[in-house]
Amino acid sequence: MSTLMLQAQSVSRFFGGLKAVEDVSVDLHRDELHAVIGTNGAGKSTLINLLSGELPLSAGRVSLMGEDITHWRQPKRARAGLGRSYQRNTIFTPFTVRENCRLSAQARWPRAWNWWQPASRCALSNTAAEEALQRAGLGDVAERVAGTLSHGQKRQLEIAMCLAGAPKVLLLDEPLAGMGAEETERMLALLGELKRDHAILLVEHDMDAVFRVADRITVMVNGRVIASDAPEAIRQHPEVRAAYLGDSVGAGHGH
Amino acid sequence: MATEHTALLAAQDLHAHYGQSHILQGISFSLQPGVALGLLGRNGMGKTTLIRTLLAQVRASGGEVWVKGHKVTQERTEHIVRRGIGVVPEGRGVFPNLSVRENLQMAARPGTRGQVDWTFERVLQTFPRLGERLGNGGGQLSGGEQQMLAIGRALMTNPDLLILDEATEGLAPLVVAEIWRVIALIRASGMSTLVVDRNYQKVLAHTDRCLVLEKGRLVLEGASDDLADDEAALHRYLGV
Amino acid sequence: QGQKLKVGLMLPYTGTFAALGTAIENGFRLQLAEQGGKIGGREVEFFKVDDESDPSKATENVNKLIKRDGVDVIIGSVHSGVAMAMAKAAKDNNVLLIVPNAGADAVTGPMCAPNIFRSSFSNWQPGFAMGEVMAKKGHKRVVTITWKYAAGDESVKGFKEAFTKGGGEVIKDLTLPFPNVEFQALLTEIAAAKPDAVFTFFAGGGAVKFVKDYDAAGLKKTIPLYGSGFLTDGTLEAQGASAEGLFTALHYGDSLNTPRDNAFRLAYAKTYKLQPDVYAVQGYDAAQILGVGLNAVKGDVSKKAEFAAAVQKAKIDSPRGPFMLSKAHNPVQDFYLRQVVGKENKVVGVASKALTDPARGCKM
Amino acid sequence: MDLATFLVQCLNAIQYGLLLFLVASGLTLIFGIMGVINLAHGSFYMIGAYMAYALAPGVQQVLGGGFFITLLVGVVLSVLLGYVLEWVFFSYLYEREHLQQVLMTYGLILVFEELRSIAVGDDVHGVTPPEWLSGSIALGDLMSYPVYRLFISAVCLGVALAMWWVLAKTRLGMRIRAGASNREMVQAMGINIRLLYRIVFAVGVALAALAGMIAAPVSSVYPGMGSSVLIICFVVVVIGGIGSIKGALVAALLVGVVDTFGKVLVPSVAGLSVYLLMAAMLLWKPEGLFKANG
Amino acid sequence: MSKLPWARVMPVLLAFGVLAALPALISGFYVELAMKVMILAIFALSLELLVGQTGLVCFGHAAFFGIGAYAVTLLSPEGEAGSLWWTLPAACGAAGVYALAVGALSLRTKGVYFIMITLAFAQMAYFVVHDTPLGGGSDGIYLYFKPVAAVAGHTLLDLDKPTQLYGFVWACLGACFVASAVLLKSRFGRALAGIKANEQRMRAAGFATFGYKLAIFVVSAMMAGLAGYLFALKDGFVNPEMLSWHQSGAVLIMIILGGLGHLRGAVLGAFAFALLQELFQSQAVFGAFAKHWQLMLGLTIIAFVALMPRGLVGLLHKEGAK
Ligand SMILES: Nc1ncnc2c1ncn2[C@@H]1O[C@H](COP(=O)(O)OP(=O)(O)OP(=O)(O)O)[C@@H](O)[C@H]1O
Ligand SMILES: Nc1ncnc2c1ncn2[C@@H]1O[C@H](COP(=O)(O)OP(=O)(O)OP(=O)(O)O)[C@@H](O)[C@H]1O
Ligand SMILES: [Mg+2]
Ligand SMILES: [Mg+2]
Repeated sequence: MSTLMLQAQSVSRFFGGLKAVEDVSVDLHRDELHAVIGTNGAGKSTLINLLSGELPLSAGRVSLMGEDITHWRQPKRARAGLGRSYQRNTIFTPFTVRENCRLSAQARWPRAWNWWQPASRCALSNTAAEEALQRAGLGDVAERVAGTLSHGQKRQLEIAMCLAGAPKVLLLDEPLAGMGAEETERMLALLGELKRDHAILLVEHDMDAVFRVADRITVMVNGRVIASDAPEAIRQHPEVRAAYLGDSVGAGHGH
Repeated sequence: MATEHTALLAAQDLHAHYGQSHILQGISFSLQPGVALGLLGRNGMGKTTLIRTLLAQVRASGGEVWVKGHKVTQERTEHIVRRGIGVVPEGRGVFPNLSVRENLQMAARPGTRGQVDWTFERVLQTFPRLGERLGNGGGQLSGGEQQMLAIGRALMTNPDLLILDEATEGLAPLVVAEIWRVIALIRASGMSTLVVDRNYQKVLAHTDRCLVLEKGRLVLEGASDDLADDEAALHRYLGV
Repeated sequence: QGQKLKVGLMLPYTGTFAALGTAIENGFRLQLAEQGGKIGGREVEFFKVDDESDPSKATENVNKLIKRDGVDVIIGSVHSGVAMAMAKAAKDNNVLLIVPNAGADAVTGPMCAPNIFRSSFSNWQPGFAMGEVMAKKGHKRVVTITWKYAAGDESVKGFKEAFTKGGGEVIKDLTLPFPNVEFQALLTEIAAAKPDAVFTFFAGGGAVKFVKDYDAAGLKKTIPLYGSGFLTDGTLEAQGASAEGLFTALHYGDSLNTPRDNAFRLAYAKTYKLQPDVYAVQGYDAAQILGVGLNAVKGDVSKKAEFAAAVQKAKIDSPRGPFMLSKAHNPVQDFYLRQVVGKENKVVGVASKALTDPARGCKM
Repeated sequence: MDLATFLVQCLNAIQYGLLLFLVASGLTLIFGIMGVINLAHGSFYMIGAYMAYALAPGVQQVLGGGFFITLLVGVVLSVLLGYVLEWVFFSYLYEREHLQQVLMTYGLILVFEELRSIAVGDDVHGVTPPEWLSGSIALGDLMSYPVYRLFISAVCLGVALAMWWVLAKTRLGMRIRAGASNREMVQAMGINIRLLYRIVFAVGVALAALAGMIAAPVSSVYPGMGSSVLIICFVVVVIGGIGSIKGALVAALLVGVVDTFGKVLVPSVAGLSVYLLMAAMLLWKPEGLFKANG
Repeated sequence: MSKLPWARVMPVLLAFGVLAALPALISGFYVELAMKVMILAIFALSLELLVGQTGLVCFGHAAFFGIGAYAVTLLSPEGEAGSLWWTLPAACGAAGVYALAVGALSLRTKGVYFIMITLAFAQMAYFVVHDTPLGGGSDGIYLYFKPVAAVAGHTLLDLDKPTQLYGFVWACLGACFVASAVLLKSRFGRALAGIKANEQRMRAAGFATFGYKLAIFVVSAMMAGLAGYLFALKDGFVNPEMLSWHQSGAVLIMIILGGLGHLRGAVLGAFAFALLQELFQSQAVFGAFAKHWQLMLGLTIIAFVALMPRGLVGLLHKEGAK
């Protein structure tokens, strides 16, 4: 039985009159990759913002490993093991790739406020950074300044930074967007690997990829969940096909 | 070269640098009117850079660019674009502080031949989702909505050539299908397109010819249909 | 004494007070020229520093003159805050200082020293003189209005002292933050309070605007306006008809019509192609004070005590009329009542005769 | 305070607020759209005021004179000045860090102030308003109100309306605002952003100079007048929300009210009142009253 | 420290060495000038920590400078010298406490709004000392006796003595510089750099950025308070103008001129700005034209901007440009 890591119960978020997320519940278990798919503007990114604490909830409750974290601020949630990536890059463009990861790792380790010891001598964050770089396949460009990477490489870095913080729960917002075929393969392999000891929420529009790795899929349309089930059931779900998948993802169209 | 005079867009031995790094290393190609051209390559091979150099957003460090028989190497972006090019850039470039309506209206312009095929209404017809959010700021749109807006905005300039750099990134499958449909439509209407997309199959299916970039060089050029069958080349250059 | 006398001029040459700085220097140089270019038998060499009217740079600026250039005497400045810093430095370094304008009471009050002199006035003085005049005119209920800063406060304090002694009452003290020039709200307050008269202290651009606004609001016709003399000095051209008829008190005016003043004005106009003003007179007299003192010590500036004694005994033959220095080294002088006629501050009488600053806090 | 006084004070507040708006509008335009923190804005105001004074005799001689002709000449000159300044000093600074522009505008302040001193001296001057505007209207038995001040208010309202219309309603305005967020993208839409920016800058300068010229008859003309108006303009712009014309108008009126009643009701801390207002507003709305949207 | 980049450290050490030797080499006035510039350098350094390193552009830094200066003036006893041991912490503390309040409120805002709200709070401090009797009013107040540092009745340091004051200022500058350099290399310092580059990401990575920003804001204010303290000692006179926005602007100009993002830039900028002004105002060099020093300074600044996009530090290491 996999452990329940993150649980969102009936969370909602309104922007003025717009109900971006309405009464959505999701459970994230370790060793389970939970994909959230849905139309553009369905509220997937907003959901991630709510879970990660970037936006306050309008209603509902979020708990992490049984603890109620609804009123925790984002940094505290992050330190407790909630890592996220962004749909739009949020890398530190002036720093090197390695420094990007090192900094992401730093907050989690003790004495983050230390002001006299050189940061470069913080062994813990150095190893964490190195590992994240290797996993994301950025070993070759570790010394490049992040701002000079190509779009796809920046996307990889975005993931690497998320990993560097050694999170227990990963909230990934379209990690495959902008990646080439080769990198997509690598990322899927990585996800499969990470799944074993992480709870992962994956927001993604690449259906081939989603159906390959997801254990469970939740479908959102206009802020609401219209279906949440195993991949095969979702693939056949008439409402989902009508609202989101269309005919493009034929049943069983794999690779 | 004769092609330069008849071509809609052509490059001659184009080079570009970012600081010390030599990104484009001598690229030559031409795009004839009515042709749909695909541009393929792994991440970081210089596709975006090539587009940006053609549009003078990156200064070419060597070589020439021609648009409709005019040498535009020394011209500024806005002048090149006004010769009939519409751009959907990587990262969308939606104006966050303008409403959806304004994003579209600010771009409106008749084409170089005076044609006004794409109007505000037609764009909304093509992307009904935008119609529902006309009053919203561009910055408040979801990623997919922004992508539609960027395409719609480029169409509002009634270009002869539409450049799409990763236009389907982050879009729902239905919308992606819709966009490929629109691209097909555009292609059918005789407008030229230059398409960059990570989904090489779609690119190959929706273009007449394709260029493959590797480390800033053109390594392959040919009819899309041929390339689609050339598994060895695809594996070699795209890793599939 | 073959060496040249080093005179440091620390005046504002840029900013709001730039015109005043120039007038003071002109006056000083004119008097110097009249003495044949020599003071106390010594040739003069000038060192100039622009004080920018910035007190936070004042100590350093005055040290340029004292420590870098090693001047024998300093003339300056216009801004009171700057003058305060200068007084401190002069006292610490025992250098002669003659203040040709700044009216801060403290300079010849708590800060007074044997080597510090003033050729102008203390803020208290013109206010006090005007208080006497207005009380005598029979005004009973008066409103005062000024900027909320030291010069304004001190001037109004002087005014109140004399005015209440003369039986009047100040019903309202209006202030606005320095250098705010949006007077309209306070003019409305004045109109609503309906006093017998208004006493004011403003200078420079603020004075111009105040006088014009006061007139434009229609108050000039109903509530007479009186001011410390700076209200209408150097500003008449800009104030135009709005200033016509205003009464102010100052130690100088335009048509004194004494032979001494006429000679001065003629010489000044000839030299600089300009009409002199009170600032020029103050600069001129600073040179006279220096001359009197230095002649007495034969040009030896180190004899501070003799210098001071001689100056205190002397009667300075100023264009404004002869004056002496008080024990605290502030002029004991007549304050004229002046009325604006055309482009002139016409002297119409004496507001207060031989007025002495009380020099509160001076232990000398 | 009785009702009549109160009403007159309100009138004062509005009138002051409108004048502030006129000065601040150019700043918010340059600031919000081009991202240039223009410290020299006060100098343009000062230049305007000095033009109203110094141009008058020349205009009188050549064109037969008149306040409005002078105004027109002044506006034309300041547009030219702005155009050239943008061209020579700012056009190549956009890619740089914003603070570099601050340094540049600081240098310009020093230069303008000194050039002014060399050209027209350091004296205080007055400017006479045109004959037909120099009367005044009685406000009860309290006091009278100069017609010219009402004229200023009308001009300010007119400018506010015109600017709002251009920015919010015309395609030119949309393009200008688009440039504020993404310069390169505007270029890629085929729009000559350099020219657009140059015009925006020139208009911003002209607005400041116009404010100076219009205000000259009531404020008089004196050295340092620019720097005293600068900070209060920034206050207005920031309270209103950077780049927002509507915001600038509302904020200017607010500042007018707070300043006016601050002076009357709590004179001892009147200097603080406007800044208290700004601090309070920003704590309440950290991005100003209106986000830049015209 | 494992390995210092000697090529960069040497010039700094050399400069400090020259400054230490200065009193023996040149006349009194120039020593005093050097002292003033060193104080300004401390002031600039404190602002650099905020602006250049954390990306928080503070336009009210003069308030902290002024508070430090007023604190020592008001706290010193009337008729005798105060003690360095408590006046100095008190002055820095006063600046720090005000910064804590200002920071807690203003750090919620961003960008230009932050610039302006810091200005607002600085203006409030300005008007408090300018308009109320508390601070002696617009003409300023004097500090008659400068503090001494004594241990068990034995005077270690008498700041009334110019050479001792000079030495003390020198030591303060050195200490501030080294402390800042160490701080920036540390984890805390890197976190600040991260906040400058992308605050959103820092929060997502688990940094409570508000706390970091507030901490550096207070530290910076205390350093500015130290500069103000020293300035008051140098002149023995404080004035509201020390808190005015002109002062805040001037120090901002210094660090931009020097080159943002480098501690050396702040020091260089302070020296360049003060010395250029000195030069242009000097009659000995420019004669009557010195009257137009503003024009020359303005044109020089414009030329600097045009020719040196990275400030004065850009000149120093052009070769190693990255
Ligand atoms: N800050 C905001 N203010 C107002 N509306 C917002 C804001 N953020 C998001 N929205 C709206 O909320 C809805 C949900 O947006 P969200 O970004 O969560 O969509 P999404 O599911 O991630 O879409 P996509 O797949 O295109 O990224 C959208 O309609 C969007 O316009
Ligand atoms: N601003 C920049 N400065 C320096 N190098 C850059 C910059 N932008 C891109 N590069 C480099 O130029 C190369 C080509 O980048 P480009 O963005 O053109 O690739 P691409 O083919 O579009 O890749 P992707 O599919 O990831 O978008 C990459 O190696 C990238 O690291
Ligand atoms: Mg999204
Ligand atoms: Mg690309």
